[in-house]
Amino acid sequence: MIEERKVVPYSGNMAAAEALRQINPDVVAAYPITPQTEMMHFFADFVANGLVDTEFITVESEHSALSAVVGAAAAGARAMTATAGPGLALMWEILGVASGMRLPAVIALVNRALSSPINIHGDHSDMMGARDQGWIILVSENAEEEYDNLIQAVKIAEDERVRLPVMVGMDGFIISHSIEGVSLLKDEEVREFVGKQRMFHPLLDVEHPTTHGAIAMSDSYMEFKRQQREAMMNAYKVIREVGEEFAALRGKKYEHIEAYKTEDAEYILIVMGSAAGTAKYVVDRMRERGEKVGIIKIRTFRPFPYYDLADAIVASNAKAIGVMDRAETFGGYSGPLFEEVCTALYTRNKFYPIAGLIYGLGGRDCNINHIEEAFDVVKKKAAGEEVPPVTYLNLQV
Amino acid sequence: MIEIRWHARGGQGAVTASKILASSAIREGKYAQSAPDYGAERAGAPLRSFNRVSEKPITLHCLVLHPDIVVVVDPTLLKTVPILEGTSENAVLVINTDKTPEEIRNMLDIKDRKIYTVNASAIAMEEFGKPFMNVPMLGALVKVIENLVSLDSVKEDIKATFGKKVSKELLEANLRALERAYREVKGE
Amino acid sequence: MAQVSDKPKFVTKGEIKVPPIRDLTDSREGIAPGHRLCTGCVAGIILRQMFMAAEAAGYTLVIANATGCVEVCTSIYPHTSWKVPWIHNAFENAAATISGVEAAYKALKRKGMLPSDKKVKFVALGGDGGTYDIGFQSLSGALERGHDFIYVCYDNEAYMNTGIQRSSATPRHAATTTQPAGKVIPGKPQPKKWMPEIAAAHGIPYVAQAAPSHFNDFMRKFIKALNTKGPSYLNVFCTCPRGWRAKEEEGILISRLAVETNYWPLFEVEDGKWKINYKPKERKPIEEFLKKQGRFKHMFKPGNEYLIKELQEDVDKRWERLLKLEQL
Amino acid sequence: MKGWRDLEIGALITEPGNSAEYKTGEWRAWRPVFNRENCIDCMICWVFCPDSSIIVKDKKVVGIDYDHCKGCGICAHECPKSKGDDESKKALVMKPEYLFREED
Repeated sequence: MIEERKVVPYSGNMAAAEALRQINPDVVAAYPITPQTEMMHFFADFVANGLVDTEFITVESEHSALSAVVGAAAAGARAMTATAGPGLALMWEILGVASGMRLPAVIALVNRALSSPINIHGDHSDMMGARDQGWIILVSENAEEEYDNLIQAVKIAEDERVRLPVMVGMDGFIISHSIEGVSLLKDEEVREFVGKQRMFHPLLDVEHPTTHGAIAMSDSYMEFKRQQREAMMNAYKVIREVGEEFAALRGKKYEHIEAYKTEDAEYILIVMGSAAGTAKYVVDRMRERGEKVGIIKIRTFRPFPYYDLADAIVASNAKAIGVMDRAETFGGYSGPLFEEVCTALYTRNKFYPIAGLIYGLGGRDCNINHIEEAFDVVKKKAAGEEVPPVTYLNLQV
Repeated sequence: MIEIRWHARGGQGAVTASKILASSAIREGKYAQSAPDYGAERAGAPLRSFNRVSEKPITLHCLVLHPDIVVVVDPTLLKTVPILEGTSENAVLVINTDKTPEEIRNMLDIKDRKIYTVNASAIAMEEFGKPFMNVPMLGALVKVIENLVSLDSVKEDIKATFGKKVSKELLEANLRALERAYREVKGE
Repeated sequence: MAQVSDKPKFVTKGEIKVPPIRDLTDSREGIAPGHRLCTGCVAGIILRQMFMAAEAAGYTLVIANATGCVEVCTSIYPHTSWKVPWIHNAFENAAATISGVEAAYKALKRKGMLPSDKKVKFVALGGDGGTYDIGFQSLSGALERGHDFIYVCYDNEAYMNTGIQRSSATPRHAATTTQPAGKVIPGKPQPKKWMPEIAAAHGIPYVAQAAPSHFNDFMRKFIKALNTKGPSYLNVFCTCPRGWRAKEEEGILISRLAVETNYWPLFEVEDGKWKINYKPKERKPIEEFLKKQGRFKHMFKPGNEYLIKELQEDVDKRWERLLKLEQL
Repeated sequence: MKGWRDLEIGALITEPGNSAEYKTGEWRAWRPVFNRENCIDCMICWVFCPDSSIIVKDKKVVGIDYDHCKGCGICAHECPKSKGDDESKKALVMKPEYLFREED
């Protein structure tokens, strides 16, 4: 039986900080960066008031934040950090270290654009830059999802079949700084759900000394990468299992994708993050006008849910598809999500007209009009009309 | 769904007022959002903040383009920012000014729409000696928009938000300012 | 529940007596042979002396190693030379990494998740590249935060792991692959950065400079650092026969000459108080140190006397400063 | 090397000090030859050996670990009993490795 939950007015940052408090990690190392800063203010407040047992390391850079998290996770601790945009970029080198060492660390990521020009607002270029660094990537639509995903992330990361770090993204400002109703779990529920961490040859087992972070020459490096690929494939299953387990607690199921009104949809947009919410609203509105539209929201970006996505598209009546990317792949065809969608379909021998749509860079608003414009492009594509390979939405021309 | 846009200057507490509004609505079991439109500006620069309040879940995550209500916290913004942008003739304007709604209508040549005014600056100065017009403006807003949130919910939220951070005196001054504006706001 | 606020409470111990080395020969070695350090690499000696001291003081070391010669040569999968917990993360973050390990230790100890009651000390280990240069920021951060650890820099005065490129620890006029002794520019134009004073400026409880040739002094300092609560920084002279173009058997001799010429003074800074541990009765001229090393060969060419003079001036200036610091 | 399924996850090494399996003695061009009769067990060679290759038992030097000794010569160079020219009085003498390899 699902109990009535307490709904609180929280920003994304507050929700994430609350998840961290309830998870009560052993070590949190973080460096302030807009728009993540206030998440760490809230958490620091928990530390200062004895509401967590966490060792909070106020490091001098994001690079050191993740470096300390790597040290702590290898030591056997449950370790977390939080960052945004350029902070994640500064961590980049250590992202691969964490995943290569198979450490179950978790980053609460507030998605922010990368410089230059400097911009503090939300887009996915930070996360997409990190997409191939061996981290599991979960993307949240709203504050409650960020909260839920962070709690699940701990369990996913520490699963013996996975042992990979996880980053959980939410759009900077749009989610991180907006107040919404967030339904909270009870402290005991969260603690029971995440459980006590499992240690895999912890560095601090001084009775059994281990060497972490060895150098692997060309005779074994590739084998370790193959192991990581296997772990990612396992993660695909584990994320689903953890989602099901979480559903028993939450009454809301988290899957790799969320197909919204796609069953009979002729035009489908693929969206990730906060814009998915706006897109759902637009779908409802357009359906009132009798238009057969739907969206697919991507929640798991790594491992990418090729099967789920292709299944959902194949099961629909799609005539054409639009892929909305909140990041660029300069010199590529369209955005990173576009490439993944093409791969998902091509490898299933399914071919649909696909339109590339770039939106929301540097926090540029993506409202109802822009989603409708995106559907217009998809419709044109379906009708065989000429559309540019990539359409920038809400661009001043 | 009701959509609100706040106009203020950085440091005047409009973001906080907008948060309190969303917060109070959520406490009442409604669905609400509060989203500030942050720039790189600092205290003093014009800023906007948005609210959505609804009986049904809100999934929209974008700026409010067509506000049903516009709240102007700082009267000096009346002529400098496009406060009517995106509003329909049915929109409601709640303005901090010492003028009457008619005077504002004539001064800014506003057609249609419903105008309410309240001297929030005076209330703020009288109640706490500082130009924090956000809470009084919230009081006025609650009064003029029926069924948005109740004054009691807002009071509860102000206590929860400020209770730990400010002195008892300041908290009470805020509550007085809220109620005064609630009473003193005038419509045409 | 919550931990007591971690206001650093630094404690240092007074005089330390190092047991005679003969008594240390029974002790377990923390590092196994079979590592791939160059023939005659003095870093191997420094590590062994470090472990001798730890053993004498009853500590188990947990090490975070910056990328560099020692790291690469001791951990080539599937082999490790380490007999203690050891982690390598990256080049520039040994101090940040050990911060995380030390924080994890506190948290797990509190939760009762660490069964062993062994005395543990955290050590970050790096060469001069990982310390003076690329790892400078993370080192400064960790020192300032007051983690309970020892930072050991084995200073061989250039980036040896990548092929003898200059570092900020390279002395004036030394030839490196990125600042070779050319016709126009005779080696590195800038003097050596003085890392120990920078470390000391953090107000940490213990900073020392040591040399493996003077192993009693080094081990005493290492034990002092072990017994210090809070961060310590040790700057250790490390001959690199390959990079310095010196004879493999002369690594310790060169270390001794570095001390005897005042090129590498032995000193310590305990709670802000500077103390020179060894003052040569007759300071040897810098040439004696230089002539053993090919990296200084060009300085002995006719017409280049001024190069030696300038380096001697650097050494004298530093020594005079030390004498003044000692008076504070 | 093992197949990818059998390698330790994340390149972790769980056998402390197993580098001893790797024989760096192969690198040696010069061999330290130890003469027990001249040794005073001062342990200078032991404290300065970069490769843990001076074998000490019961506080006495008993020999050289030729499996790992790289032949740097620091031991002989630093040995207080190995100064001067008279080889017969020295405790450690460096000799070219080929002399011994040919005998093998």
